[in-house]
Formats: sequence, structure tokens, C-alpha cells
Amino acid sequence: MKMLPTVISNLFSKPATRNYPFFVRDNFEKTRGELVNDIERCIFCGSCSRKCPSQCLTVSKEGTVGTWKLEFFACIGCGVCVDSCPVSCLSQKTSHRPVAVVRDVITLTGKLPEKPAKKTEKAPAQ
Amino acid sequence: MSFLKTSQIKSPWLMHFDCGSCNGCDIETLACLTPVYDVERFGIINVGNPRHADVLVVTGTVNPRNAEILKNIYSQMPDPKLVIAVGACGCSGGVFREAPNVLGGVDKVIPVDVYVPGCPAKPEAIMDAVVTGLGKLKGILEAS
Amino acid sequence: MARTVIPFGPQHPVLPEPIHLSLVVEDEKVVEALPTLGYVHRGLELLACKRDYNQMIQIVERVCGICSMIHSLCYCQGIEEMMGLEVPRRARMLRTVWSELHRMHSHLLWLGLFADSFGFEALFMQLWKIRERIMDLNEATTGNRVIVSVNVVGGVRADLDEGQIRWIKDTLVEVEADLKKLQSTIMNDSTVCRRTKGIGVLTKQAAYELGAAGPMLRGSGVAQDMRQLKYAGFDEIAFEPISEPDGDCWARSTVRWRETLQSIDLVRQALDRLDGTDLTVKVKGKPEGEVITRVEQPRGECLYYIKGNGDKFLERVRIRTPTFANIPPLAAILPGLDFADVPVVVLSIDPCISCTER
Amino acid sequence: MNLTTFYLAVAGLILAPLLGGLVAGVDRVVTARLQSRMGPPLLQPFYDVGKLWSKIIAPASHWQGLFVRWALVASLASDVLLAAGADVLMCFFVQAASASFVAVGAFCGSSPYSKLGAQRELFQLLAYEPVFLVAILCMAKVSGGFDAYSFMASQQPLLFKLPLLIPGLLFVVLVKLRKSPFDISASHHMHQEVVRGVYTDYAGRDFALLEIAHWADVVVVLWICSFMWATSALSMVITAGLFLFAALVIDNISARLTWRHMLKVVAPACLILATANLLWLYME
Amino acid sequence: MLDAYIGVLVLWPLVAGLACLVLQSPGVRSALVLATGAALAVGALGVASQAPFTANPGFLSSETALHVAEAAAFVFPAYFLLRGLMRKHLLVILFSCAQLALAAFGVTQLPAAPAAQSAVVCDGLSLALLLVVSFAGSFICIFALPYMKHHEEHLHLKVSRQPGFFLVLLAFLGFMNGLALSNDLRMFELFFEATTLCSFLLIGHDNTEEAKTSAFRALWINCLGGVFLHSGILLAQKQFNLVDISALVNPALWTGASMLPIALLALAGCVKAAQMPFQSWLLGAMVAPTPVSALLHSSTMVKAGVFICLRLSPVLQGTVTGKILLLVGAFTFFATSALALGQSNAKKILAYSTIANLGLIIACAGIGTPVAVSAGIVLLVIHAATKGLLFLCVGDMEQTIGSRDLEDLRGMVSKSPVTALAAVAGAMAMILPPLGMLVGKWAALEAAAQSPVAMVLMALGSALGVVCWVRFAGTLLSGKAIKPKASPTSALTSMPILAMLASAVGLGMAAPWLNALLLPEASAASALSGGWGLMPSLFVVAMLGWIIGMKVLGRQSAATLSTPYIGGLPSVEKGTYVGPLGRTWVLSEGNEYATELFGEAKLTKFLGALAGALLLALVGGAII
Ligand code: SF4
Ligand code: SF4
Ligand code: SF4
Ligand code: SF4
Ligand code: SF4
Ligand code: SF4
Ligand code: SF4
Repeated sequence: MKMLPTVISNLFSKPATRNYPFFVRDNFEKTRGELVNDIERCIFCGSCSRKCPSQCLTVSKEGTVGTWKLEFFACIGCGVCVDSCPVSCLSQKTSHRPVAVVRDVITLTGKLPEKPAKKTEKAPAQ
Repeated sequence: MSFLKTSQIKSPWLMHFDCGSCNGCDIETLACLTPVYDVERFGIINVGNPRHADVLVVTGTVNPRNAEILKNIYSQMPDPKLVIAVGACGCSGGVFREAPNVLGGVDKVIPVDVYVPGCPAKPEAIMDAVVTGLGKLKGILEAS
Repeated sequence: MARTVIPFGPQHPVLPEPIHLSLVVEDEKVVEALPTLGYVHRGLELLACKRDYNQMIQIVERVCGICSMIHSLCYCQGIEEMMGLEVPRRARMLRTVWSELHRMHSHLLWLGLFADSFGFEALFMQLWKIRERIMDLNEATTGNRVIVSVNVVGGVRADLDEGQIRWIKDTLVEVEADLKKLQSTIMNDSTVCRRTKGIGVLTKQAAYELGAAGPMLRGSGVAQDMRQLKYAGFDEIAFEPISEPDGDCWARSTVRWRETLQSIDLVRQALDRLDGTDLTVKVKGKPEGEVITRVEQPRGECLYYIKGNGDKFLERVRIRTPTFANIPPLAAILPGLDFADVPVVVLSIDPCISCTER
Repeated sequence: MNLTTFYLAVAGLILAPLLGGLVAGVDRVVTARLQSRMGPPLLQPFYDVGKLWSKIIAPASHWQGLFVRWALVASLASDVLLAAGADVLMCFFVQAASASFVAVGAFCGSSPYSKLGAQRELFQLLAYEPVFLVAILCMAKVSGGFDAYSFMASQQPLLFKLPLLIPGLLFVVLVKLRKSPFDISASHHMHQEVVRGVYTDYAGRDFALLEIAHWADVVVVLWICSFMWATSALSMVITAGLFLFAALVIDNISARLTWRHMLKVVAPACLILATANLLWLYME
Repeated sequence: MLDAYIGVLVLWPLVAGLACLVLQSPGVRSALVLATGAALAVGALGVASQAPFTANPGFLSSETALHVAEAAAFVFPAYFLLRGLMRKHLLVILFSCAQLALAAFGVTQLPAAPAAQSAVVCDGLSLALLLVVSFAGSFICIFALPYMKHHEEHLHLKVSRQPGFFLVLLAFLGFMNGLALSNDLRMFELFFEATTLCSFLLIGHDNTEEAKTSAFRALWINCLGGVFLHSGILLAQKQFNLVDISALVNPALWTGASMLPIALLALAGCVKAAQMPFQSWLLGAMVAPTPVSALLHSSTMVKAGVFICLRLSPVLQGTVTGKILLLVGAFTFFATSALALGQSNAKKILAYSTIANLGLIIACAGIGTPVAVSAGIVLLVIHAATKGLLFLCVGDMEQTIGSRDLEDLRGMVSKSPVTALAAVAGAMAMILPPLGMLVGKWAALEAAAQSPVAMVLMALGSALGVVCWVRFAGTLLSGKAIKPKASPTSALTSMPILAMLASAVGLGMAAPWLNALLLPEASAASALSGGWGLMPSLFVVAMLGWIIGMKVLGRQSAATLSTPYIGGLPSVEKGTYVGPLGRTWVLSEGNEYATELFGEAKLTKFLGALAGALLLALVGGAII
């Protein structure tokens, strides 16, 4: 009996439901969503791959071509790699990564820099 | 499409099985049922019984012990059925891939139709997955 | 009279996590209950040899998603103690804020599941509706709804600005008001009391002897809470453990209910004490030595034993979780129950299998 | 049997299940709204049944299919009887037969939950049947006949003379709708210790048929309840609607009780009230 | 011709029984039993073709016959007294002495009453009982042939005791026929006491200690019934100097007169029908071999009790005595239905359910309106067929598996499909519309409109009965596949079972017409038709359901079954799972009996006291 007022007021007020996917709420600024790499800026230093707790990143170099591989189905979105990237080419969108019907790996390739780029930006703290 | 085929898409009954999940994805799956997300809008209800289920939502990693359970449950579901692997763990074993008692993702044991990345997967992502899965089912039904 | 054997779980609609109970019932009264575990075991403690001690934070966060924040807190405190680090005050207060927010969402989650175990769907929906507010707080302030991942060795990764602090406080006022509306349902509703009062009684003596922990222990009248150890920000925050004398399901749910409300207060206190700007201290060297740390999880006392040998890989991490401690008392109160009360009583210990088995 | 009766009977056969499906749809939408959710489309129950119908699954027992169909026939027959203005008591018995078939079917199942559900279903039967029966007897006493037409022909609402029947009828509606606090043998709520109880082992098309039988049942029960204020067709619809709404609200403000409590406290209480009303009618 | 039919019905069984005793050989015995069945069938049909009629066959109406009856009033009690003395059974001694005293009083103190106008009056009611005795009785006797053979093999007897057994069994059929037809109270009493004797002998047949105890319990209670009967007769004789039943049941006779004789006769009926609180003898009687339980203690002999009540119903209608009798019957219906629910012994369930249904018939008699009486007669006939069927099935299953506990009968459908399915059909016939038991119950409920308490009791009893029978049927069918194993049932076993099944279902379906057949008087036949107007359409629906069902069954019995849902656990073989400690657990099942509510010991005491109070009221009401 004690719930009566609550359920009746529920009946006469707007439901709490967010009508996703017809209505999508803006994401919070800080949300750690999909991990993206601006491969143009990546220097393939491998720092991210060493720090990643899930070990889902592999960085390899072959000749002048660097490969940055992300097993995104194992990525836990912790953002450790983002924090550790010296050139801040990694970032996380605020939206979640879309679902998929096949399990895939993201492979990005880029040209290795002539010589190790200088640290122009300081490692991003908070 | 005939009424019967339409109904198959409009009434996906969902069953959730927690393999070796950390609970993160479980609670997000459960949250989908609650007022803010309310998947009943799509005709989804959560059933506890594989014989009534059309969609199997699996969270967590597979270990030798729960793999057997997973197989049994899957085989008791009526065709056509969808399997949704939720979270990094369900997809690939996630952060636990290298742990001694982990076989890997759900697809090591049963075929998976939709993978939901994230750790944990957000409720929105899980809803996306159901929609995607139903799209896939629709394709199959239309073709038949 | 013939007996019925009921295999309960590992997949069962009332069980949020896979465990198995072989129940032997007679006229729907339990005469024997034998549990089996191991469906969630991952072997997580061994990952300590494969991931360095910083990466282990993300691993222990995933010992369990529901109180991930508190797991990593316990772990980080252990490493910090081993390395002799002094965590800045702001970081300690922030840890308190998030750990109490975690406790709130965990308790609300549990109260909802508990309500559903005795068929009170509307209450479940209400509680989870309110819980979404807390989840929003988590996501907006840390970047993730569940696994907030804010702890690092030596401090925290995220900060709160003035606007967020005000927002949190405002939200908590609303949450508190919403919760108060449900209080009489949870504590006094006649049908709820029918299903919880006098069911699954664990006496104070038995709770001691069987080593119960957390709300299970406090529900039996023992006011013991690890927060009395004054870790994180609790050295400054006024805190009194909550206990109820009855020892039944009702007492256990009431303890959790009151703790939820108490947490609101603790968050406010911690927010009021946010000053300074430092979030971390500089970390030098590698962990060496052994340490035991304890914190209070929503489910009770959690204990970490960590052994380092000066390498970046730890030698041993051992986690002793509250549910593990609560299983013997559960096994003791199951026989004699009505079958319909089994889910209620099982849930009343708030079983968390993923951390029990890791 | 004249032609009108025949038409009415056919209408009952076809409309009653449809109406029942609609009631189920309303039930789900209103329940959702009571819980502050948006809820499914109104026609969701029909989609559900259509879905189940199109699923082929190995039966759990060789006998279940038989009992499902018998249950369906019995449920529909009770609708037809009511629509054709037959004896309400007989209609009640036919309906009880349907419930019995469901229970026997559950006994035939292979899962322990199905059997447990069957046992509980029987206790439910034991609890609500006498109450319902006495309620019908009371109505018959006031309206002076046992056939549906005389129930509907009364000038004054039966309610005025039968106020004590309300709790009993609500109890019956709750049990029949399988709503909390009496969703004991086969819950409509997701977390139930007996999984789906009597329904556990039914699947696919059998389950769809059972669902239709359930709709027909619900219509019969609500229909009989609507006799409480049967001065016009509209008032009957409103009465039935009120009973339904009351059941939904009660469902959402109470925890599930155990069968022991139902059998020892609730059922006797309802029965005593109904009997008191009956005796009072005789005293007058 | 009529006299010959009656002679066949009453005397032939006795003769055949004596022949069994003398000739001893099993082959001859079988032939004789089968011949008796045939003879009784012919006789019953012959009589039925003439009904209603009155007759005066010499062997029932002559002076000699009446002298025999008079002598029997001494001989039977004297024999009971002897047995009581031998066993030092106080109650038997007491009541048989009382019977002797009453007999002596009748002979010495009362003027001899004039003989009844016609010794035999056969109306719908008598015909119903006749048909039951002749058909159900014959089937059961045939069933007894293989049953007793097996039974004695089981007991390892050196010398067969079957000749004696069949003598009593067959002779009993004759006595019952006589009882149904007699219109002279003295002849009626003769047959009434003769059935008591048969029952006593047959219950004690196995000679075990338990059998003897039960036999003597049955004896003392039935002697008490005899006391009631005899005193009722004497009082009636004193009041009106009449022993003619059809003359006595004229309501005009009783206006203003004391109803005590009627109450006593009804009480005697209640004892015979084992109404609460006298139910214990019938339960004890279940130790006898199953054919005995089926024949005497369910289908026929106990029907003598309700028969006399129904006979009296014209007088009872609208009187206080009638109303109390209605309550007595309704209460027994409720109370024993509740007791049946707490039982797991299948024969005890049957016994309690028998008492319950007899209670319902007595309630009908208490109402006394034509509708109620016709409902009562329908119940009498169909109950005999249905319950007889159930007894035969339980007996056969008991011999198959060696237990009569419902829990052990679980899944019988895979062990002996024919019998188990027949039992399921029987259980269903007890409760389902449009079959006769339910129709009778329904008519009784509507007829009881004058007594709200009785209606509530009936409603409760009806629900309890439904639960009991659904559980019974469900348990037999429980969770096993149809595996048509070669069933070991012999033709002599399955033939009666199938015949009884056919008659239970057939009669059940035909209840409305049956009613019209038995009660040609326009009033009674049409009284029910108002409610039964829709029955034919219901039958059509039922048949449709049946056909659909059978078709589905045919298709599904070929289907492969799914594995049971057991939480996803692995199982090594069917019906097991691998559980804690790696042990293989067997998925055993048990019914729930809610013992805290339906426990026999507690409930019997409480309900017995209430019933006793009601019976006192019955007599008290008549005196006032
Ligand atoms: S977000 Fe975390 S898990 Fe994902 S790639 Fe980066 S470090 Fe690895
Ligand atoms: S840390 Fe940054 S720069 Fe280095 S490899 Fe990774 S993404 Fe490239
Ligand atoms: S994906 Fe992440 S949140 Fe989900 S179960 Fe795995 S560790 Fe937990
Ligand atoms: S430690 Fe884990 S893997 Fe080893 S036996 Fe125990 S449960 Fe199994
Ligand atoms: S006991 Fe601990 S260390 Fe060993 S396998 Fe299990 S989780 Fe890993
Ligand atoms: S106690 Fe439960 S919620 Fe907390 S960490 Fe352990 S598993 Fe997670
Ligand atoms: S914690 Fe582990 S080692 Fe210690 S007593 Fe318990 S089971 Fe044994």
C-alpha cells in the first residue's frame, strides 16, 4: 500500500524513459568513448602499447612504414594510452563505439617520421 | 512481410547469461530494462528461460566451466535465435584474455551475431546491438 | 514424504550471477542446500605476473564492476603504503566522494534486485530510476558510468570543478528527496515485511562465529565497519557505523537502505573538504615488501594482500572479498526455509560472485 | 438454441480472445506507465503470440501438446458459454477445467520448475476457486437465476447487495492475471524462483496457444466481475476496466506472497467475507 | 418373465457362488464368474425394459421369505456376536446384542405389520442401483479373477482360498440386487445386514492382523448402523404399522408426525455410506484386496447407504431433518475432500473421495427436490463407474510395481500405459465438464440454493476435489515419454478396465439423457434440462477438443523431446544432472501435501467432532 502515491504519480507524469535511439541525449564531456588515433601525427613510439592494461595495442615498424593496430573488441576504454601518448595523437570520442557484426581489428599505417619528433607538447595531465 | 514474420522482429524476448563477467556489463544490461532505457518499447522482455528466449545476451568471458552451461542454454533456445556478446569480455575476453582460466570471448563456444564493444558497454550500445541483430534477422526472414 | 531436488542455477532468472545451489525440498521447505561455484572464475590474481603494478589497477577494477572504484582504492592504498606515499588531501577526499557514490549505486542496485526477488517489480524500477542519477554523476565526473577508473598510485586521475561540485550537491538533494518517498515502502510495507521480517535470521553470535561481513554482520547487530579505520578521507569525516539488531532479511535491507542515505551525507562532507589542487604525488621506485589493506565495500570488508619484490611485476596479489566471508553464514541459514524465500535470503547477503571467484 | 444465441456464441468465440489480447496490451502499457516507463505498443501481445506461433521447438513432453489444446478449447468454451448466456456456474467449471489442463500439462513437463509450478498452480486453484464459486452463488442469489442473462438483466447493480465480494473478486482477478502478490505459480514478472512455473516447459506454438487460452480466461473472469454493475453494456465495460486497473495497481504496490500465506490467510479471509455476504442475503 | 429376471438377478449369483465353492477348479470358477456377468446383464436389461413396475415374485413375498427375513434379524446379529465374543471385541458385542434385543422387541412387543402391497417396486432409483450392481459389479468380479490369482501367488498360500472369496463376492451381487428391489423394510433389512456380513468377511479375507482389526472395525460400526436401521424400522412400524417403503415415503403421512424414524433410517444410511465421523471403517476396508474395495467399498455396497437416503428424499424435502441431512452430506463432502488432499496412499485417496461423493449424494437426498434427487442418481451411477474404474486401475498398477503410494506411481504411464491412461481418464472424469460427475455436482450446487452454508461447503469440497484429481492424474503422467512397452496386463484385467472406462466416459457424456432415461416422470427430467440446455453443444466442443488433442498427440508422440531446463547444467543421462561435488544428482520429484493444513491425524479429529455434532443435530432435529 505504501507505494500507492508513487505509482499513481508515475501514471500521471511523463515517463522517465529516454526514447533512444529516436532521441539521443548529448554525451557528457568527459565520457571515455571510442578511441581514435590521428595517425598522421603518430610517431609509432609504442608507448601506448606498453602501457595498455588490456594489451590490445600493437605498434610495429617496418622500413618507413609504421603500423598501429587496435584490437578494439578488447579495448576497455580506460584511456591510459591517451594519457601516455607523447604527441597526443590519441583521443577518445564522447560517443560509444558502434556495435558490429564481425569482430575486427583496426589497423592504421602511417609514414614513420624522419627522425624522432621533438616533444612539442607536454604530456596532457587532467 | 507476413504478420508472423513481422512479429518475430517485433517481439524479441531476451535472456541474459552472465559467464565470467565482472558485473559491469551485467548491470548495464539490467539497466536497459529500467525506466530510463526501457527496452520493452521494442517488445523486449527479459525471460529467464531459454525455451522462451529469442535473443541471448552474454556478458563476460568464457571459462571451461561456464562454457558447458552456455552451450546447453544456447541449444535449448528455439530457432531462429540471436546471440549478442556484450562488452570487451564477451567479445574477446577483454582485459582478462590472458588470465589462466579464460578461454576467450563468447564466439569460442557459440556463434555470435552482434558484438558490443565497451567496458562496460553502455545501455545505449546494448540497445543498438538488439536493433542491429533484429535487422540481421529481418534480412534472413525476408530472404526465406 | 517424497523429496524434490531442484537444481537452482547457474542460469536462473533470480540469480544475477551464476552460482548453483542443489536444493532438496519437501513440501517446498528446504532440507538440504549444497552450493557450487566457479562459473565466473577467471584467474585474475595470476595476471599480476603478466601486467605491471600500474596496469593491475585496471585489472582489479574489474574484479567486480559494481564496486570497482573501491577495489582499486584498496589496491592503490596498499601500493602507496608499500612505497610510503603520502596522498594529497584533495585526492583522498575525491576518492571518498567516488567511493561513496559507488556505494550508493551499489546499494540501490541491490535494493532493486532484492525487491524483484520477492516480486516487487515496481519498486525495482523506481530504485533503478533513481540510481540512474548516480550513474550520470559517475559518468559526467569520471568518464564512465560503472568502471570509473579514477584511482592511480599516488592519487586520482580526475578532478571536480566548482560547477560539478554544485551539480553533484543539487542532484543529491533531489535523489535524497526521491529516496525518502520510498522509505516507508522498503521498511514498513506490509507485503514487503511479510517476505523479509523473520526470514533467514542470523543471530549476533552466529554472525560472529561464522565470520559474516558488512551489512550481513551489521544486520545482526554488530556495528563494525572498515571505514572506522579512517582510510581515505574518513579520518576527517564524521562517520558512525549503522547496525540493526534483528538479523533477518529486513534488517539487512534496512542497514543498506540507511547506509545509502548516510552515503549522501558522507559525499557532502567530503565535497565540503575539497581544497588544494594536487591530485597526485610523484611516484618513484617499485613496490617492495608485503602489505595488507582493508576497506569497506558495499558488501563488507575487502582485504588485499600484496607482495612486491622490487620488480614492476608484483609477486602476489591476494583478494579476500566480503561475499566469500558471507557464504558460510548463508549456508547456515538456508535449511528450513520456504523455497520461495531462498532467492530472498540468497540475495540478502548481496552475493557478489565475480569478486568471490575472481 | 436459437439463431441469436448461435451468433452470440460465435462472437464470443472470436471476439473474446481478441479482447483478451487487448486487455493484455492495456495491462502492459498501464503497468509500464505505473512504473514510469514508456512501455510497449498496445498490440505487443499479438506480436508476442505471432512470434511464438512461428517458432518450432522440440516439445518437453509428448503429452503437453494435447493438454495445451484442451486447455484452449476449454477456455474458449467458457467464453462461448458466457456469450451465449448460459449457466455461469457451468462456465466457471469449464474454466476450471482449462486451469486443470494447464496444470496437468505442467506435470507432464520435464523440468523441476514445471512440476513445482504445477503444485503451486493447484494450490492457487484451491485458493481462488471456492471464493469465485461463492461469489457467483451470491450473484445468482441476488439476480435470481444462474444464467448469464439474468445476471445482466438486474435493474439495480449487484454491487449494492454484494459489497463484500469485492476483495474476493479482486483476489480472483489477481490470481487469474497472474499478478503480484499472487503470481506464485507462473509469474508475469521476470525474477521468479520457479522460472516460469507451469509455463516453463511450454514453448513455441504450444506456448502461443496457452497465451491465447490465458486471454480467454482473463476475459471470462473480468466479464463475471463486470456483473457487479451490469445495468448497461457500458457500465459493464467500465466495471471490468476498474477491476483490471485495481489489479494492476495492486500488482505494482505489493510484493509477491507465498502460497502458504495465500492458502492460510488470504483465501480464507476472502472466502469468509464472501460467505458473510451470502448469509446476509439469506438473512434479509 | 419379470419374476424370472428378478430371480436371476437376486438368486443366480448366490447359486453361482455356491458352485464356485463346491467345484473349486479355477477354470470352472472363471466360467461361472463370466456366466454370472452375462446372466446379470441379461436380467438387468430385462428388468430395465419393463421399468417402472411393481411385482410380487414368490421368493421375496411369500410367507416363507418373510419368515426367513425375521429369522435373519436374529441370525446375523447372533453370528456377529459370536465373532465378537471370539475376538473379545467389546463394541461388536455391545451393538450386536443391541440388535438382538431390538429384534426380540420387534417380534414380541409389536403387532406384526401387514406385508407390503408389492414386494418389489422398481423405479428409476432402483434401476440405477441394479444397473450399477449388475454391470460394474460383474466387471469387477471378472477383474478379480486374474487379480486374486496374482494376489495369492504373492502371498504364497498353500491352499487357495479363492472359492470362498468368490462365493461371498458373487452372493453379494445378489444381495445388492435384492436390496435395490425390495419394497418391504424387513426384506430390505435382510439384504442390508447380508451386505454387512459380506463386507466383514471380505475385509478380513487376508487374515492378517491388520485385516482382522479393520474387519472388526467395519463390523462394529456397521452393527451400529444396523441398530439405527432396526430401531428406525420398529419406530415406523409402531407409528404407522407400515413396512411398505413406497407407502412410507409419502410426505402426507409425515405432516405433524415425528420424523425420528426417518432420521434413524437416514442415519443408518450415513453409517453405511461411511459419512463422517464413521469414515474410519471404510478407510480400514482398504486393506482388503482391490476388487473388494472397488466392488463393496466404492461402487456398490456403500451405495446402499445413499440409496436409502435417496429413497427417503420425498419425505425429507423441506423438513428440518432434510436440511440437516443436507448439511451432514455437504460437510462430509468438504471434510473428506480435504482429507483426501493430504494423502499419498492412492487407495486412501480413492476411499476419501468415495466418501466425499457419497456425501454429495446424501446432500442431494437431504434437499429432496426432484432436481436434486435426479442429480443424486446421476452421481450414484456415474460415480460407481468412475470410481470402480479408478480402483481397478490402482489395483492393477499396484500389482505391477508393488506399491500403492502415489509417489511411487509417478510416471506410471511409461510402465503400464493402458492402465495408467485409463486411470488418468478416470481421474479426469471425476472433475471435468461435461462429464457426469461434474454435471451432478453442478446440479447439486444449484439445487442446494436453500442452504448457503451447504453451498459454501460444496464449493470448498469441489475445489479440493479438483486439486486432488488433477494431482493424481498429473502424477501418473509425470514427465515421462510415451514408451509403448509391452504391457503385462492380461485380457481379463484390461477388458474390465476398458469396459469400465468406456462406461465411465460414456455415461458421463450421456448424463442428461441418462437422467431422462432413469426418471421418466416429466417433472424431474425437465427440471435439469434448463441448465443442461447447452450441454449438447458442450459435448460437441469436448469431442472437438478430443479429436484435436488426439491428432496432436499422434504427431507429438513421434517428436524427439528437448532436454529439460535445469539451469543449463550438464546431465549424463536422462533425469539426472551433474551437481555439487561433481556428483550425479537424480532429479527426483515429490508432490506437495501441505501437511500443516491437510494432515490426516489432526484434521480427522477436528472434522470428526464437527460431523458428530451434526449427526446429533440430525436426530435431535427430528425429535424436536
Ligand atoms: S583505452 Fe585502455 S584498453 Fe583501450 S587501447 Fe587504450 S589503454 Fe588499451
Ligand atoms: S603513444 Fe601515441 S604516438 Fe606513440 S605509438 Fe601510441 S599513438 Fe602513436
Ligand atoms: S567488458 Fe568490462 S565491464 Fe564488461 S564484464 Fe568485462 S571487464 Fe566487466
Ligand atoms: S582455484 Fe579456480 S580453477 Fe582451481 S579448482 Fe578452484 S575454482 Fe577451479
Ligand atoms: S587462486 Fe588466485 S591466483 Fe590462483 S588461479 Fe585463482 S585467482 Fe588466480
Ligand atoms: S563485493 Fe561484489 S560488487 Fe564489490 S567488488 Fe566484490 S564482486 Fe564487486
Ligand atoms: S581463505 Fe582460503 S585458505 Fe583460508 S581458510 Fe578459507 S579457503 Fe582456506
